[in-house]
Amino acid sequence: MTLIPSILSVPPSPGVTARCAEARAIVLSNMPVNGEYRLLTLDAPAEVLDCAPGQFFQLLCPVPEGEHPFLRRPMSIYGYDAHAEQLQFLYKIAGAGTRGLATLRAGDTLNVLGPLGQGFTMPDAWQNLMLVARGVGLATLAPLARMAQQQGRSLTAICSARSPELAMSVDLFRSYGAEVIVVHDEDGSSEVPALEALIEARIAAGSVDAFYTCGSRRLLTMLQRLGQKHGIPGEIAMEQQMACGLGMCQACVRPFREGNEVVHRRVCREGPVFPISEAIA
Amino acid sequence: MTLIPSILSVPPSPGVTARCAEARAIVLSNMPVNGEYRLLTLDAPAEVLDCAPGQFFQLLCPVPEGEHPFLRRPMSIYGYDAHAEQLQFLYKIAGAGTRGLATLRAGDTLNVLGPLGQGFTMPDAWQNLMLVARGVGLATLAPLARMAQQQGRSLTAICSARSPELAMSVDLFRSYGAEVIVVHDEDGSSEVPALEALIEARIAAGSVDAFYTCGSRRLLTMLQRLGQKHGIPGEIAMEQQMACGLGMCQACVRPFREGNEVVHRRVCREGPVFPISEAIA
Amino acid sequence: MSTSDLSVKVGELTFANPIMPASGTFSEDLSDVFDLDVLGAHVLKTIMHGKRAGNPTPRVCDLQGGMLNAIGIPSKGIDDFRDRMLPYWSDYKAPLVVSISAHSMDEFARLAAEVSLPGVAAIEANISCPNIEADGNAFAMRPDTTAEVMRRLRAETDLPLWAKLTPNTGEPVAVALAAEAEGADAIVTANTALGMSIDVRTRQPRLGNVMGGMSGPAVKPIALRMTYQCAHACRVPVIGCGGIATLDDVLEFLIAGAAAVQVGTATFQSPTVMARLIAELSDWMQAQGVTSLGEIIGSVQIPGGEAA
Amino acid sequence: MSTSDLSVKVGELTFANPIMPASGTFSEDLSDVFDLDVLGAHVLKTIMHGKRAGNPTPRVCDLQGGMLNAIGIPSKGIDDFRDRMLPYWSDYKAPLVVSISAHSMDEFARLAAEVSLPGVAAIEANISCPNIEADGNAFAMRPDTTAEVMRRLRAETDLPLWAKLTPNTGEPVAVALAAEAEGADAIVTANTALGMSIDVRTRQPRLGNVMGGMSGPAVKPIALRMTYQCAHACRVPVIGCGGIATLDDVLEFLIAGAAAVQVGTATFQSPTVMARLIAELSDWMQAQGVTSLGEIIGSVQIPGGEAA
Ligand SMILES: Cc1cc2nc3c(=O)[nH]c(=O)nc-3n(C[C@H](O)[C@H](O)[C@H](O)COP(=O)(O)OP(=O)(O)OC[C@H]3O[C@@H](n4cnc5c(N)ncnc54)[C@H](O)[C@@H]3O)c2cc1C
Ligand SMILES: Cc1cc2nc3c(=O)[nH]c(=O)nc-3n(C[C@H](O)[C@H](O)[C@H](O)COP(=O)(O)OP(=O)(O)OC[C@H]3O[C@@H](n4cnc5c(N)ncnc54)[C@H](O)[C@@H]3O)c2cc1C
Ligand SMILES: Cc1cc2nc3c(=O)[nH]c(=O)nc-3n(C[C@H](O)[C@H](O)[C@H](O)COP(=O)(O)O)c2cc1C
Ligand SMILES: Cc1cc2nc3c(=O)[nH]c(=O)nc-3n(C[C@H](O)[C@H](O)[C@H](O)COP(=O)(O)O)c2cc1C
Ligand code: FES
Ligand code: FES
Repeated sequence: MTLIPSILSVPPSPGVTARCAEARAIVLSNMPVNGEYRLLTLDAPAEVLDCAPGQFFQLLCPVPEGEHPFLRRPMSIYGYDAHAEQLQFLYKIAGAGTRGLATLRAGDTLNVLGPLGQGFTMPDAWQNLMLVARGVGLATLAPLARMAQQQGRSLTAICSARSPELAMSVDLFRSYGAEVIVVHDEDGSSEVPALEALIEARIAAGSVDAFYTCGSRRLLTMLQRLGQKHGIPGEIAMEQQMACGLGMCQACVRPFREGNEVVHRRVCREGPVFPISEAIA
Repeated sequence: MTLIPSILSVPPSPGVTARCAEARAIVLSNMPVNGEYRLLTLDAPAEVLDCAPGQFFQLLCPVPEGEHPFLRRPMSIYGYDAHAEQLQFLYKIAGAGTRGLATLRAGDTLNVLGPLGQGFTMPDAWQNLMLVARGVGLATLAPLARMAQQQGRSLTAICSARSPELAMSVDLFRSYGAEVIVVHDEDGSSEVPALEALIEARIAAGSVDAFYTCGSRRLLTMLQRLGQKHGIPGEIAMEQQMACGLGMCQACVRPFREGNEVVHRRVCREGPVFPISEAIA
Repeated sequence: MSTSDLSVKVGELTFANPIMPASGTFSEDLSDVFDLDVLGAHVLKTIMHGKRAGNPTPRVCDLQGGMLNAIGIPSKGIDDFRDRMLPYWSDYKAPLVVSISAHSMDEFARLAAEVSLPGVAAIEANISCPNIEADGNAFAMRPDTTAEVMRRLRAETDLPLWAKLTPNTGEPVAVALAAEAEGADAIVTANTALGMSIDVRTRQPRLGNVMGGMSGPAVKPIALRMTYQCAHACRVPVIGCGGIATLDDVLEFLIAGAAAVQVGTATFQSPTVMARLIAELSDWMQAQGVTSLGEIIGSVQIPGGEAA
Repeated sequence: MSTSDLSVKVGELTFANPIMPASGTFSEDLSDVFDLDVLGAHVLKTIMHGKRAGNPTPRVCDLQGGMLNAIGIPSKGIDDFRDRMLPYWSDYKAPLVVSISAHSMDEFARLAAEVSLPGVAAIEANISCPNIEADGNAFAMRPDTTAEVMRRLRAETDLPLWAKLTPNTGEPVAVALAAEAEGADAIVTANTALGMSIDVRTRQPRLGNVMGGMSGPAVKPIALRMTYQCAHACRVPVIGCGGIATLDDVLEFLIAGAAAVQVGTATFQSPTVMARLIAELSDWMQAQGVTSLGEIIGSVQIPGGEAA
């Protein structure tokens, strides 16, 4: 990071409540979870807390010693609470930016930009929801569990991980009333054939109206196959390298199927959540 | 600063004790002195503490928020104690680098390079010394007072300042047995005519064998005039923009009189201390 | 309390203040963050005549003090511009600058005619995009191709016509003079510098397009040098662009001779930066007692007169 | 424990490791800090035939991620080189590379002959210094002047002859090919990029010479791009230079195709950096099981084969 702006109040667009804002948040805690992940809890102003599950923020990461993250880093909203003015991110240390995030201590400030993008939808027809994800993807899907509970839907969360202990957000999902199934690499239950059989059984039992997933190509291809076969719709949160996060720069495009055409859509603006049927793995 | 190197031990030149080294020092304290200045006290390894008064270090300043000092900043040695493994700098906040220095807190590390350059000399013929300086220049001359005491010389320190309270290092000079005369702008005693008359009177009293000074053009011109008139030699510590501080880049040259010629000398290598008679104001 | 006059003239156009976005780093989406009418002008992403997909991803990567991009010019074409974008931007008071580009002189000229519509205040000719042709080739690499393309554009439009230069040329002043001679009303210095970055773990270039354009604070000294060179060589105004992120950066370009400035990459770090710069510039003028930016523009003090 | 083989070949010369200093950022003074014989080679500050003072001060200023310099070429002339410097450097095992420059082709050719002495391993022709001629002009700005000067130099010396390129040209590949065609044994990419910086408080340029050469991490993507372009176009080896400060930087240039690298500005931030890079490279090779740098050099993976 090379410019740490001091945020002055800037004029909002006339007659429009700003959809997102650049704000200074205060770190409440930043703790390791599960060895590989960290949970960052921020005290954030109300103006950035009108969030929807599946939306994300662009974080201006602190500069770790000897490294120079320059662009902001996109992070899904893991938790938000407008009342308590709290905002949470669950992240995995990957490179310079996330190493910078890991240096944050309680009391530090962090410049955040958000909420950004289009979150998950939950049409009335989708009463029985199935969520399938792995790794950090489970962070992105976490707020969906609360949304499902609030809207009175039934949710099954299939959490995939290398080993049972590394499965993320299991307790969180349960606390929102979801049924949790952990699959993992050690017993092979996370492999596509096993997983597909598991889901087929659920579908046969008549309990899946829609899928939610995230990131992984393997899972996407499988869910597209199942979705097409059984006419089950669903949504996926996707990732792409970003610069602006707002829709201005066209950095973050991915190809999507639109009828017979392939079109580019911006992950930051039209996404990060897209219909599973239109995504291209 | 963009690269904070982790200093590995590197091979010394064969048969040579390194004249200077890049080392990691630990901040013991960093305190305001006198409103305008700050005193930085470091715990430094012995390898960088074989210093002489007038030598300097190149400090890799921390990055203050929103600024980007890149090159090291030269700072005269204010105090050094090989036994106690301590090193001190007295600095004035001028820009990005010194603002970075001001952020240092006890326990922080600071990458220092030194000692650099040629310090003051004190030939036997120079028994009665007169030091004339102003502002941060007095920091550069401070270690000279101890050297004078150790070598049994008599020292008169004329400390010039905007107002009497802002005169630097007065107590330090006194503690090393110097006679201190404070001149200042408020009563006009720091102006050249008044100062020159003061020094002329001392010369007339027979008590000046050599001058030491620092930086200021005005003082240099005056001391050159007095020196030439009365045959009094002396030394001046000079400043110039630097890059390497070691003599490699030729950034820091200044013109000097050498007989009838004007030659360029490197402030970092041949200096920062030069004969007053050869300096060009 | 009297507020300072931040207005600047760029040729025949007057802007309420000298801060405008750089092409490709701005869109209507920024209105989510602040009122875009505070800006001196609106400069749109370069459009090309037809529909284009742009370059493969990854299209951006970050650097020490900047970034690389190889977006290419994904374009929805002239129809989308006329039918959707122009009406949208016409609702704003800030003048609209439309950036255009093309592979061939013919197509470029045709596009200039097509975008010369009511509601368009000026055309910025992007003759400098390093991401369209291989190895960063562009019309603005050479004075002769610059002259030819500007002559063709000039013949097709009566709107103020700006020529956007590239730092990748070895002869920026000759290119600027060629553009001026063929009727450019302003020179924009500059587009991105051709660069590359490799991920040492995968050994792959960090951009899908292998090379890309460098922007951000790292290129500022190069863009400032070009701004100074062109402002001293040309009679038409020069608009500074490259690495501007702070009030000091804005002042540095104005002092070097820029009549206005464009802010690009800084908006990615801080989407509110342009609004903030306008407020800071106003405060600074008031604090310094500067009543008009004419006192600042081109006020660089060269020791011993002109530079060698 | 077997140590890795860090040696590299640059034309006929073999260096114990690929790390050498960049001209102008190195001198005997660095022996105060570490044993200079650990270096792959010694590259001296450019010398010119006669005595020269260099440019007015301030000669350097710092930037975000780099610095500007307008040192010029203060030179003690050829006699000082022969009588004082050459004997000093002859005591080291590391091969000596002598950088030379001149205003005219004649003077350049004469100097090449004069420095072709026992103890000199190679001549680096600095045909790219932006600080000698006004506005950064230099022979390496154009293929034709490059060809002519290299032909003249080639005629005067049998020593390996390196051509140091400039990032300020719009046609680096054509310049590299011109140098190669006229007998250059290696290409060095690159010298500094012409830049400028203004102190907004005094409104004066921050360099006495107004403009100067930019170096340091900020220019790395440009130098890396040139290294890649030249390594792919030329048969002779390319030596990377520009912003190298870390082990990853060294690897990035080697992967792009550099046979060796030069480290300049980083030495100002950390005078021990070259010794450290050698140690780190050796450790890295061992950890990765890389036995020879031939496995790394030019190993960049271009998606879908060659770049456009
Ligand atoms: C919409 C969205 C939501 C995300 N949510 C989360 C989350 O909740 N938790 C989490 O741990 N990670 C999440 N990611 C991935 C996260 O953005 C990257 O891990 C992070 O940017 C890596 O930065 P770095 O500097 O640590 O790593 P580096 O690898 O050094 O990053 C280099 C560059 O690549 C980009 N980059 C690296 N990985 C990705 C990626 N997977 N997607 C997009 N850009 C990437 C970085 O932003 C940076 O610009 C999300 C990504 C997107 C696009
Ligand atoms: C040999 C020597 C000894 C010094 N000793 C002291 C000391 O003991 N205490 C003290 O407060 N100051 C001292 N100075 C001056 C000190 O180096 C500068 O004040 C400091 O570098 C300013 O850096 P900055 O980033 O805060 O200011 P900026 O003005 O932002 O610096 C910009 C650039 O100019 C250079 N610069 C600025 N002022 C000077 C100067 N006077 N001399 C040389 N370069 C300068 C900086 O190093 C930097 O590269 C000394 C200078 C030299 C050459
Ligand atoms: C992501 C991105 C896209 C860009 N697209 C365009 C473009 O379409 N047309 C153009 O003329 N310049 C384009 N540019 C260049 C900018 O307008 C500007 O000239 C350059 O980035 C330097 O300014 P900066 O450092 O403030 O970003 C683009 C720059 C970036 C970073
Ligand atoms: C202070 C300074 C002086 C330089 N002098 C020379 C020189 O005399 N001859 C030359 O060919 N290059 C000279 N250079 C350029 C460097 O050799 C190198 O090409 C450039 O700085 C880029 O590398 P870096 O980023 O590692 O410094 C100089 C660079 C600096 C910073
Ligand atoms: S990141 Fe800029 S458009 Fe999506
Ligand atoms: S600062 Fe490099 S020679 Fe003095």
